Amino acid sequence: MSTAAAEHVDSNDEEHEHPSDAKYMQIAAILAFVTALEVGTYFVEMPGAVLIPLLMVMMVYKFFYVAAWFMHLRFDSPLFTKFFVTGLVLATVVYGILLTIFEFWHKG
Amino acid sequence: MKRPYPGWLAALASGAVLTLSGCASDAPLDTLEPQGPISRSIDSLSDPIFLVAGIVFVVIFGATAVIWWKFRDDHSTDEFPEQVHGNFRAEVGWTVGPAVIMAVIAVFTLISHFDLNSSDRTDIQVAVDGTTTSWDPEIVVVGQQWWWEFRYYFDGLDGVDLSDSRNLPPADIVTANQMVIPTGSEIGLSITSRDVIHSFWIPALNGKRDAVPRRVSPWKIEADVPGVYFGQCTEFCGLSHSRMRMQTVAMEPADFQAWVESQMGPAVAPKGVAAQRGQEVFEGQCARCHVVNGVNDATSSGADLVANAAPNLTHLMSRTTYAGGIFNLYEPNGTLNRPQLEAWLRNAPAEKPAYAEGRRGMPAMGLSEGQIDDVVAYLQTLGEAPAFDIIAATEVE
Amino acid sequence: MSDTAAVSHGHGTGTGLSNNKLLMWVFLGSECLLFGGLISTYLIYRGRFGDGPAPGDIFDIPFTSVSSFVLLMSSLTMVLALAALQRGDIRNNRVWLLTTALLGSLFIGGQVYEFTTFVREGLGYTTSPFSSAFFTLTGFHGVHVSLGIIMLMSLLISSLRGTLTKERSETVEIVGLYWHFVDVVWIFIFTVIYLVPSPTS
Amino acid sequence: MTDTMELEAPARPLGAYTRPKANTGWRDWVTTIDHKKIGILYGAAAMVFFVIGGIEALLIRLQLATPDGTVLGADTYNRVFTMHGVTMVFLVIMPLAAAFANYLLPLQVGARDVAFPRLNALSFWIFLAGALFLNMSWILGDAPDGGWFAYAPNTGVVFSPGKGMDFYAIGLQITGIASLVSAMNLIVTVLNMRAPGMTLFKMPVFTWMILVVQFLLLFAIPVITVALFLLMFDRNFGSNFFNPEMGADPLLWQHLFWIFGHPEVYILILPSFGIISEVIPTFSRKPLFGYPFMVFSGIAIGFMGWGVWAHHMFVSGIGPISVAAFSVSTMFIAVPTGVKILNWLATMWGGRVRFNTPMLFASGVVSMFTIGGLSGVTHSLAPADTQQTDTYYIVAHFHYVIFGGALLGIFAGFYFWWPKVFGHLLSDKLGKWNFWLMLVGFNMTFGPMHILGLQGMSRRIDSYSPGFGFEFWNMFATIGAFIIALGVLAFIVNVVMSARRARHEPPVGPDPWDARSLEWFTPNPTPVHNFDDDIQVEALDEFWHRKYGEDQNGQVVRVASAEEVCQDGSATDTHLPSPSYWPVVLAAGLPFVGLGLMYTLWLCVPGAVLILMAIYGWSFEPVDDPDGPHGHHNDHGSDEPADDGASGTTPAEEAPVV
Ligand code: HEA
Ligand code: HEA
Ligand code: HEC
Ligand code: CUA
Ligand SMILES: [Cu+2]
Repeated sequence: MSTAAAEHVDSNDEEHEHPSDAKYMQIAAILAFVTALEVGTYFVEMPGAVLIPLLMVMMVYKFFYVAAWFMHLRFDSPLFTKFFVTGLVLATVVYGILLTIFEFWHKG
Repeated sequence: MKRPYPGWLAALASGAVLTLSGCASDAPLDTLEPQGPISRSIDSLSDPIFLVAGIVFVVIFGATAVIWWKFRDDHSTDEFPEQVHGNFRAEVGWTVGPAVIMAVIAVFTLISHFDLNSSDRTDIQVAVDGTTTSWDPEIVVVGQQWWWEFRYYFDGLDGVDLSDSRNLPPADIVTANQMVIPTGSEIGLSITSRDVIHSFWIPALNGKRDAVPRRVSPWKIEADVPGVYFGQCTEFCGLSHSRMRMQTVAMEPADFQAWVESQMGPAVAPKGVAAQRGQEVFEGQCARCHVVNGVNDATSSGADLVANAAPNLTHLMSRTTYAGGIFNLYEPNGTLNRPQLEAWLRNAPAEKPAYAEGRRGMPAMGLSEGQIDDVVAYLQTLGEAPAFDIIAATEVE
Repeated sequence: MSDTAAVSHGHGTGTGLSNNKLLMWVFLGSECLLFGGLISTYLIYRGRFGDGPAPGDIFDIPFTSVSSFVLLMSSLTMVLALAALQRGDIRNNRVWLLTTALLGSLFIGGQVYEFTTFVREGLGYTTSPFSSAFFTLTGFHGVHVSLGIIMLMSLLISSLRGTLTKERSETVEIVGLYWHFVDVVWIFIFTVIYLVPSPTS
Repeated sequence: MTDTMELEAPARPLGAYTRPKANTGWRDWVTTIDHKKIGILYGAAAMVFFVIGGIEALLIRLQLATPDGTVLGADTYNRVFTMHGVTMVFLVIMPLAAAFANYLLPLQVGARDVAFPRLNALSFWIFLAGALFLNMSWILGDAPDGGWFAYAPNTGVVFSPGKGMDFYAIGLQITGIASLVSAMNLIVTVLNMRAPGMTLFKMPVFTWMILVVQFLLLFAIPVITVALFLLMFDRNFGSNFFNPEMGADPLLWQHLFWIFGHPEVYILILPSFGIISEVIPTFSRKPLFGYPFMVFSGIAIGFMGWGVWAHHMFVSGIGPISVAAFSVSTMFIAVPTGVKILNWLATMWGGRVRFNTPMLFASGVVSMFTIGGLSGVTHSLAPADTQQTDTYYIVAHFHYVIFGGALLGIFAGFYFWWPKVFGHLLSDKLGKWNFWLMLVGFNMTFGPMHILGLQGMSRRIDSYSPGFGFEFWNMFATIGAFIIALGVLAFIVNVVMSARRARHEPPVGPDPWDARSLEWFTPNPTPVHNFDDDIQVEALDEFWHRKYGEDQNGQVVRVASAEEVCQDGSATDTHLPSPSYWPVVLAAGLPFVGLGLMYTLWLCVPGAVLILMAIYGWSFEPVDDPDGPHGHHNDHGSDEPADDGASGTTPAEEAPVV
């Protein structure tokens, strides 16, 4: 699959710079803040066309923050990212098509 | 091993596929003998693709034959063949080549596909209750284990709620296993199911469309000339899937008119004593599942069957086959095929596998021989026999 | 563990990555398809509640927000546990492992409470396609969290027995990956299932 | 799987958990964690199921030989064809591919073993547990009866009230775990355990195809797992996923099944493509034509396989737009597959082709698969498929691709690697009988099904009436099926006779076919420890390149004999992982849990006890047995298995996670 990553052995010079605890706390604070925003939308009237994209953006933002920092994808081998992203993208595309079929296309 | 590769054998076989299946006139389900414009348009898409496949086949088998013939190691030399590692241009060529071929095929496919899924029906004049109305010809097809029901609504389907297939609104005509249509008109179908998934298929008139519970799928058929066109349920639907067949009877429009008229009437009260006794038995034992218009119109209780319905018998005698189109109701000479009908009434599951105890299929009714005679007499009063040529056409054997 | 060893051995091949960590990531890639299937099923059925309660009627957003927050914060404590061990700080490692497990249990407790409330309000497992899909999806997630808690407790026991040392921090990292993944799935579920307005009856 | 994950490892071996030592006899086979033995186990088990599935096929053919057949009743017939499909797909072709993958993959990448040998054993035993569980349904009188794709709602409790579909749902979940675990294991193996110098683009095509297949499994198995879970919940706990009465949509099952199902068919075929990509160059005495194209087309097939699933649903009523999209996407699958076919032909073209048995089978694949592929293309035209679907024309298609593609390829592999595995050749003479009987029988059986299908014969019918024109070709096909059986019999005879003969004959020597890839560096049969030394890989087909060079005219000349190049298998200092009891114990627990879900939850108790005991035992198993056959640790770097508990670079007290 991901040739480039597999060939790539050099960048492995021992212990990557791991972030400090303070950095983690900072990330968590950001995540908490975004979560608060998300929940906030529940109390505000908004048309779906605005609300749903907004929620999606925040969700993806949180998602990538956790993956990048807590799961160390930022620092770790890109190969890991590739596996995960392959699964993620495949799932999104395939199930996206599935949902589209059910939502829009299945009527004659 | 000095033997040419038997590519010729397979080539022969594939040739045989096309010829033999094309001219099998005694194969009433043949997919390559279209009898209407819709199936003909499918056929005219299929035939060229068989040809393309045939050409690719010949190329590949030809190459294989050459390899067997020419590049076989005959021990004449010890030298290594030239070590070719590939040829970029050739490979790009046989990547792009097939892609282009497929792209061309795709265009024709899409045209044919959207054509197949569009409808251009025109209204048909039918006489309902003495007045002629114009009918947008669309028939409701309902599958259930293991027979088909066809419902005709002459006011059109616009106001008809088909979403609950186990409680369909009353129709003008309800018949089973034999659908009657006029020739020369495109007939729309609304296909659904009362239990599991079935598939409606009259190969001579069109391809298949599944009958899915809680869904109504549009489809269409059209026949050029009068005749009986055979069909088979093609989605595996349990025990008697193989015995779930159907026929479409195409009639000249005038004959179709007459058929509609005869079907609209309710059953007439039977005359003979035996038949009257038979009716009593029927009302006591059969009416809990079967409807006979004018006798128990809306009182059949579906609780006895999972599908909530058994064939409507009002005009039973106007059909030529029954029980999923697997038994002939008439002898080739036009008289009643009495032994088979009696056997059916005696012990239906022995004639056609069913899970009667699971409320699917007709149970053994435990009638006495006398009762059977009476019921047969009664059934014979239900509707009039169809034209002789139709009887003759349904005889498969 | 052995990841850098390969390189130092001069083997110019392999990815130079730990087998175990690779295994976990491969597994998580696979899990995407599992949860994707369950989430899709839910989305297809969320409007099919028949005569039973509709999702829009029954969800308690403030409550779920709190438990989602709890799970999110458990990701922080998880990563702190790992960081502690990587520094060789056994004591803090234990503290954070325990906190993570507790936060996870709190989340599960919240889920149990939510389920019982729903059942009391007439939304049983068999009520409608919506209810089946909802309980199955969140239940699957709950089982994943519970497995995670068991793993965390095992780590803790191992630590108390003195075998969870700095050298074995990769084990904690791997369990952490799993834990964060389960959290990330909930981020998804929380938004798509709870916050995106649901049909009401 | 995470739940089997070991979270900790003891600092010292606990006395109660010493590891088994048996090196011989049945104990060895049950506790082995050697990838080669596991490969053999997979192969042997799958061949047993092949005979079972084949006997089911013969019953089908007997029933259909004449109109209104009475050999089997309708009910039995439905169970037989369901189990035939399930058995052949999940218990024959998939495990046969796993057999080759297990045996050869570590050898082809020059590794000591797979990355996780104990997990590898676990995969096999779970597969066997699932397979036996499925077939137990025959004994308990309730084999599945819903067809191999089990369309809802026909498989719900209302329409299939027996236990049959529970066996299906649970049994396939069990075998699914096996596939998933083994997929993860092999992916890590290929990525992490390659010999020095072996970059991804120096890997043999077989290894490549297996790698692609493992990714397909990795992502497809969870999808069917979801479907099967939902089915199980519907049947056992009253949920409403596929119950239209409660407003569910039965097409959801079809989508989930085929999202798995279509990648699955490439899971079935790609290993065979890999096998013949090894066989054809060897016997043509030429390198594989267009190696990069072969690799990329394999990857492309893997990717495209995810975007075509609804071609199994052209008539389900998914709407014209969806049908159009899937029809077109399906057509283009012909492109990468065509590249493969043509590249194989180009490999043979201009070669000096020896038609020994492996090559006969490989050449059979190229031509027979093409027939099946071409009928596949005719299905991909949605309007045409409305006439073809669910007829014998489809049955013809998939037997041509599966039997003519996957199975013939596997037989090519048998003949090719038999000496590698057992140290002696299979008889070429009987092999040719085997091949020709199978080829002729196969074409007689499935060729006429094209005709039958176009004549309108539906599939899955237990009988047909006379008068539809089906009589002749059905009888013909039945005769063909028995000729296939003779072919299979010839294979079995060959196996037995060749083993007997080999006892009196000198060993086969290191390189019977003048082969090309790494596995042939080891002597035949492969010694337990595989390679004596790491192999420094410089080129694709490293083995061949060590034997041959070029003279100044560019002519190929031999530079070394096979004996010189091969290792002699004499190394004694390789550390070998000790066997383990726990994989088989863990696997044995699963069928109990399954039966418990179906009959009475009490049966789950012994299952759970076995599983927990195994997880505990697994975790606390001493990392190495001091009395084991080889006490010596040598440093093998990353190509040392990680979960044998004693890999070289893993200090004992730093036991791995899994
Ligand atoms: C090994 C398994 C395998 C493989 C490899 C394939 C390969 C293909 N299959 Fe098949 N298929 C099955 C196993 C497989 N199939 C099974 C088991 C079913 C039935 C399931 C069930 O219902 O029970 C099925 C059913 C099936 C259907 C559904 C039919 C129906 O039920 O209505 C369709 C429809 O499009 C289809 C299409 C294809 C196509 C386009 C390919 C392509 O990949 C083929 C590509 C190959 C070639 C085309 C030949 C070589 C190419 C060239 C030489 C290049 C030049 C060619 C051209 C320009 C045309 N298959
Ligand atoms: C995956 C691989 C695979 C393989 C290898 C086969 C192999 C065979 N299949 Fe296959 N078949 C399927 C997969 C496969 N099938 C699937 C998925 C279905 C669809 C199921 C469904 O609809 O749900 C199907 C359906 C199917 C049908 C259609 C049933 C129906 O729709 O009603 C038929 C009919 O002829 C058939 C026949 C055969 C035959 C004759 C063989 C032969 O090639 C078998 C050859 C093997 C042998 C003959 C065994 C040899 C045994 C011995 C040597 C021992 C001898 C001992 C005694 C005789 C006692 N199969
Ligand atoms: C429990 C329900 C039930 C009862 C009671 C029952 N039937 Fe039926 N009957 C069925 C079903 C279901 C079918 C369709 C069977 C099939 O085709 O597989 C059927 C089919 C038939 C047919 C063939 C109709 C056709 O067009 O295919 C006849 C005739 C018939 N029944 C007559 C009778 C008579 C007469 C009785 C009473 C003596 C009777 N049935 C009682 C359920 C019932
Ligand atoms: Cu109805 Cu098959
Ligand atoms: Cu497919």
